[in-house]
Amino acid sequence: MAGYAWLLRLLLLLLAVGLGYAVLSLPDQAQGLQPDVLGKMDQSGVTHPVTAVLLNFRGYDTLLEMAVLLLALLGIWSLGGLPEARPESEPGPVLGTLTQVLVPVLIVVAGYLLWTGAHAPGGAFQAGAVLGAAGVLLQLTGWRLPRRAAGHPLRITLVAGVAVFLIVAALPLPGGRQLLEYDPNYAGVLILVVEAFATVSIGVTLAALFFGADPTDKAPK
Amino acid sequence: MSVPFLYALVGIGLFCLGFHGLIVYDHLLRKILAINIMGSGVFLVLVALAKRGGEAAPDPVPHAMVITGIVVAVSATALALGLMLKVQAATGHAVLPGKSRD
Amino acid sequence: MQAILSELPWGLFLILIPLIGGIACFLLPVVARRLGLLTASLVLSAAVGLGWQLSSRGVYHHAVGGWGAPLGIDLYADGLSLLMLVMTALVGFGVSLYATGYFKPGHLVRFWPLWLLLLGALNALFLSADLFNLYVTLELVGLSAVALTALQGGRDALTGAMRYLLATLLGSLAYLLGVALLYHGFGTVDLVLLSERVVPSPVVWAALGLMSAGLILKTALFPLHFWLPPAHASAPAPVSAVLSALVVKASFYILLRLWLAIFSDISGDVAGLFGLLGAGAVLWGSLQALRQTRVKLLVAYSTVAQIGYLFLVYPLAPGMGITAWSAMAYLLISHALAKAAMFMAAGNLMQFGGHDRIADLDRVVQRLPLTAGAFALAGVSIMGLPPSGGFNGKWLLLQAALAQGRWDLVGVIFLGGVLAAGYVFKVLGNTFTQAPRTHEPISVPARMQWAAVLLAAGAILIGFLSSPLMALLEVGDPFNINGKGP
Amino acid sequence: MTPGDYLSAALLIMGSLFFLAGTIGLLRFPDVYTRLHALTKADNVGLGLIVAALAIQASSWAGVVKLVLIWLLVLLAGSSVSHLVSRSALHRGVDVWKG
Amino acid sequence: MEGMTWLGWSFDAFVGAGLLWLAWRALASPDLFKAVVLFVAFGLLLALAWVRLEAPDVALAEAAIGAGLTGALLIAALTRLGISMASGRHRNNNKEEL
Amino acid sequence: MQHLYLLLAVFLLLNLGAGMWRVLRGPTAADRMLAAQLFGTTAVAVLLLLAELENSVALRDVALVFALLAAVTAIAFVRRAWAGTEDSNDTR
Amino acid sequence: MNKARQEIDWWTVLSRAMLFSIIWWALTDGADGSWLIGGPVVLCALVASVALRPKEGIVWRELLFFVPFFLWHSLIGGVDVARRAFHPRMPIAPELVEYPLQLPPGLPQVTLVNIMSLLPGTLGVELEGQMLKIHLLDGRGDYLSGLKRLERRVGRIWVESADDFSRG
Repeated sequence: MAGYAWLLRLLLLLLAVGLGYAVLSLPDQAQGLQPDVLGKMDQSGVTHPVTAVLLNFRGYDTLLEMAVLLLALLGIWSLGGLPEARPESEPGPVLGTLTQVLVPVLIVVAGYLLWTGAHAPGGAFQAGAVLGAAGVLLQLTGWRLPRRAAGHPLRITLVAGVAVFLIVAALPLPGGRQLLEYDPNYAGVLILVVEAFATVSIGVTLAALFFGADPTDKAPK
Repeated sequence: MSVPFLYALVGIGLFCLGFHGLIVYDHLLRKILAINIMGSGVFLVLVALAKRGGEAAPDPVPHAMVITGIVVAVSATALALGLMLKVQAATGHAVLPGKSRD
Repeated sequence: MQAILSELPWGLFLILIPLIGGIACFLLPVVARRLGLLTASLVLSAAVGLGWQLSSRGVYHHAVGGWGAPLGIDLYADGLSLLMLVMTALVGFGVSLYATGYFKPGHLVRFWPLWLLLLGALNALFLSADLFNLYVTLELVGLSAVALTALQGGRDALTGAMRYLLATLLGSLAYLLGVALLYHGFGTVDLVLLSERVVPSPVVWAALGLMSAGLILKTALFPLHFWLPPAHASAPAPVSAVLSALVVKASFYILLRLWLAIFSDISGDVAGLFGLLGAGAVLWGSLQALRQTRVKLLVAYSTVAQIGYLFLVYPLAPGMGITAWSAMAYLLISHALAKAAMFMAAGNLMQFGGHDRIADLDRVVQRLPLTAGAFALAGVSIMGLPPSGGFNGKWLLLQAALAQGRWDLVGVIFLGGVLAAGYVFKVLGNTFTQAPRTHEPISVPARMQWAAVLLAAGAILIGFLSSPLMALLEVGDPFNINGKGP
Repeated sequence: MTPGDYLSAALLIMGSLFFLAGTIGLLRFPDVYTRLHALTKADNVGLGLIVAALAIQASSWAGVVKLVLIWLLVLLAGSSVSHLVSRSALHRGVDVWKG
Repeated sequence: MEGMTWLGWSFDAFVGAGLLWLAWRALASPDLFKAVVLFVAFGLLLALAWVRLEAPDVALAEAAIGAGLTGALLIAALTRLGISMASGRHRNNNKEEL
Repeated sequence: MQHLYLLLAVFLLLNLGAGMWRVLRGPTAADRMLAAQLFGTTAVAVLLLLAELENSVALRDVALVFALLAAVTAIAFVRRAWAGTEDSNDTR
Repeated sequence: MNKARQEIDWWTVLSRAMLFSIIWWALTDGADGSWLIGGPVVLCALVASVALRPKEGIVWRELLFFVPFFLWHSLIGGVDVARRAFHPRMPIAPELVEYPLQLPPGLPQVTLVNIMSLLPGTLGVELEGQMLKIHLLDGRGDYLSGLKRLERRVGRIWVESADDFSRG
């Protein structure tokens, strides 16, 4: 067994050396798409390059990526309930207060990241992650989604991001234009709408991933 | 060698370390960590090499790709953790059955 | 009317319809069944529409966002993509039909969104010409396939799904690292542009190794097939059908595209390696299939073997061009249809008898004739007997091998056929006899039987359609027959 | 360097020393409770001094408020977490180290 | 400027070495909880690496995911596995079972 | 001033490295968690220094997100992993 | 039934709206046009905040007085713990003591516990009813008078306890 481990390590070392050599053989100057991106920035509707790539130039990737996130949730829900953690004790007043203070601030910061994404680092995913953390915090404090919100309202919120993105993406099609081809005059607004819905959906999805099971599941095994 | 290449090499190192961990360790949680570390390595290569060439602002395309990749990684991790719990519930162990590679 | 129809972006419909259908099924579980079947039929018609468009107007090209290749993402469909898309739509329709009978309502509700997203992801994958976009679709395919595998729970399915998940993630990461290296080496992830820019260099070598290894792992080529039998054999039957028929083909397709666009000029030696592994897969998979005592495991190992044939094409292609590639096309589509039919038949047997032990198949021929017939028809194609798509594929492959004097490969193809006959008859033989342990049959819905029969019949029918199939395959010249040449 | 810069520099160095103190305490102190003392107090003062130093350099009032907000959030998180951790340590029967 | 380059280099070297070390320890340490904590630390250090590589977007994403979600997700999963997080002296409790 | 920012960032980074010793040693899970907490606070400080160095608003935002979420992992630990009293083995 | 609605205290709402607006302003550096998004965001935060805690009363003047007190003592706290950490013989004598609280439950007590953890030598460990368990870094000194003074100052900040702890 020891010989086998030794061999494996040797092979991986060789792999590392080979890959390292390949990386070092690259020229010192980057040959990326930066000039193309900067050249088209004025038509993108935003002024921050990464956001322009994520939601305009390569928006199709982002659309599919949101489908991946939704899919992970569907996958976990289809597992039919995870083993419950041990019953939770009282959160105590200190944690309760911490949550009461942090959650609103998290919401404001998520909104800020969404807003700033148009011209500076930030954007829907970062904002959604912050929002998701608020959801996790609430769950850790013992809060649960009310029953009347756990069915359709939750499901609609979960898919809203993908659905709105799909609608916005398909809008140019009847006019004979391409998928996701925004009119440069409205690109900024459309991107903001897509991002706003995406933020909420991503946040709720991440929080639901943490929760684990479909809250409408009657009897988790 | 410049700073971007340093980080790119670290990325390669992480990729190989994670690969090693994925093969060698049996516990599923460790395998999931290993996959995540491998992923971080790949992301590091993508982002680091975008900064080649010194002073100019780096290429934004790999940054966007990595953000997409991080979302995919989180989704996969969450699904894997859920599946791991179900495996443990079904078999009593959070390891894959069969020929154990020690 | 005709003008409008040929203007429609059928390729986009293939992606958008299942995505929308999946979301709708998630929101409206009450009507999910109807929505699901509707979506599957719409996808089938869109695939037909795209085929028609391709045959009349040549390759399909759609620059998403209107940006065009290096900056934006291009969708692209030629004859090869069309082949995969039609195959997906056909199997997808059969599986949708089958699933309505197979799953209990509780599972069916969860099945639809996952399955339709998988269908959309497969279509998106076959339409993409962008390496990073292919990564995203690959993950979408992988995660939904894993979730579907674990859908019904149970010890074997869960551990199989877990192993599958780890393997598929590992494969994707290796692929992504290759994409990273290619991007930084040549400044684009567009397949067409890359094929123009790539020059032999250490970066290309590393990318070739990483991407090939990752995709081979995902395609379950011997000896990296370890995850396939447990996952495919323990998944619900319609899911097994999709996994074997379509999902492993997705990563194979990417590998093929990469090969055709970039790597074939870079290295011919790797083709020999692929051929060697393919031969190993044919022999090893067939032998393992023969040894199995359960129908689904047998069928799963048969997949390992049949994947091997696809890789035998690589070493033959440089000399033989279109003959070898046509063989691959036939093998791809006929295996998809036949294997889906086989898994469906196995699912019927399991539902009928409550088990899938080969030795205890109890007079199934008399009691479940349609299912036994479907298995037999599918078996004909898998064995490569005439007249069937499988026969055409293996015949062309044999011609290519003979013409180049590759007697080793000729032997492998023959031996593989004989072994396949062995494992197919192992199952069929037991369907005639009375088992020592008889059992009370549980009724199997007619549509589950008919779905299997339809797909199996399709695998046979492909054998008669050689000239239209060939004509479609040559749209856009995916194999560079007229272009760069061998 | 302006007088403000000198003040900033002094504050920064002091702040970093508090971070060092926190780490030393974390390493040297004998049990969870005492380590919590070291970590929360020293690091929060350290961060406070660094924030103060940077606030001197800040170009706008909004920037100052943002820095203070960051500090307050860390304070809140640090003190709440130290309470929660020590509380659950007590519940789990972790004894208090005595001399 | 010479000093700046040198300092920047050492910062990057520490971050790189730290990443490799944390990854190694996270995978190799026998205690699963320790592995998770090291992995969380790995995520935080990675955020610093993104900052140094002038990728603040990625750093933001990593900070939000790494600090907020992954840690919580891993710890919750660890608890649901039923692994007791006892003291280091009771190694048998928290070693992975086989 | 620029030198000082970077110098102190390196110093804090080394400080972190020393703190990792506590993660390795434990002995209780809470001790390991504390070190993660230290990581959070120190990273905020390092990010603020780097933000000043590069005069970048974005890095301050990263620090802000760190500060906001520093508690989440620790709370998950307290509420999930270390809740309850059933295990009284850990005396230190 | 309408309990939550009845309890909404408009002063609380207004002061929190102000607070969140200030945070938004600080984050965006007062950029033009940011309020188009800032408005709805602040509103969302306000709704969440009121839903989580409908009301509290702060005596702002006392809070203002409290700030320098807190800053000074937390600095002392840092210096104290740093001194003990660096000291070769590490002069600590930890002790767990119980302290009967005068403060009413809720925010006043929580504030006390939180602030105590940042001040010299004390760490609030457990809050049960009117009894607070405190961990002392050094039980040899006079911690009681300091605690009492802190409790008084915290009490004055909150409306519900302000009268009991007023100056004099």
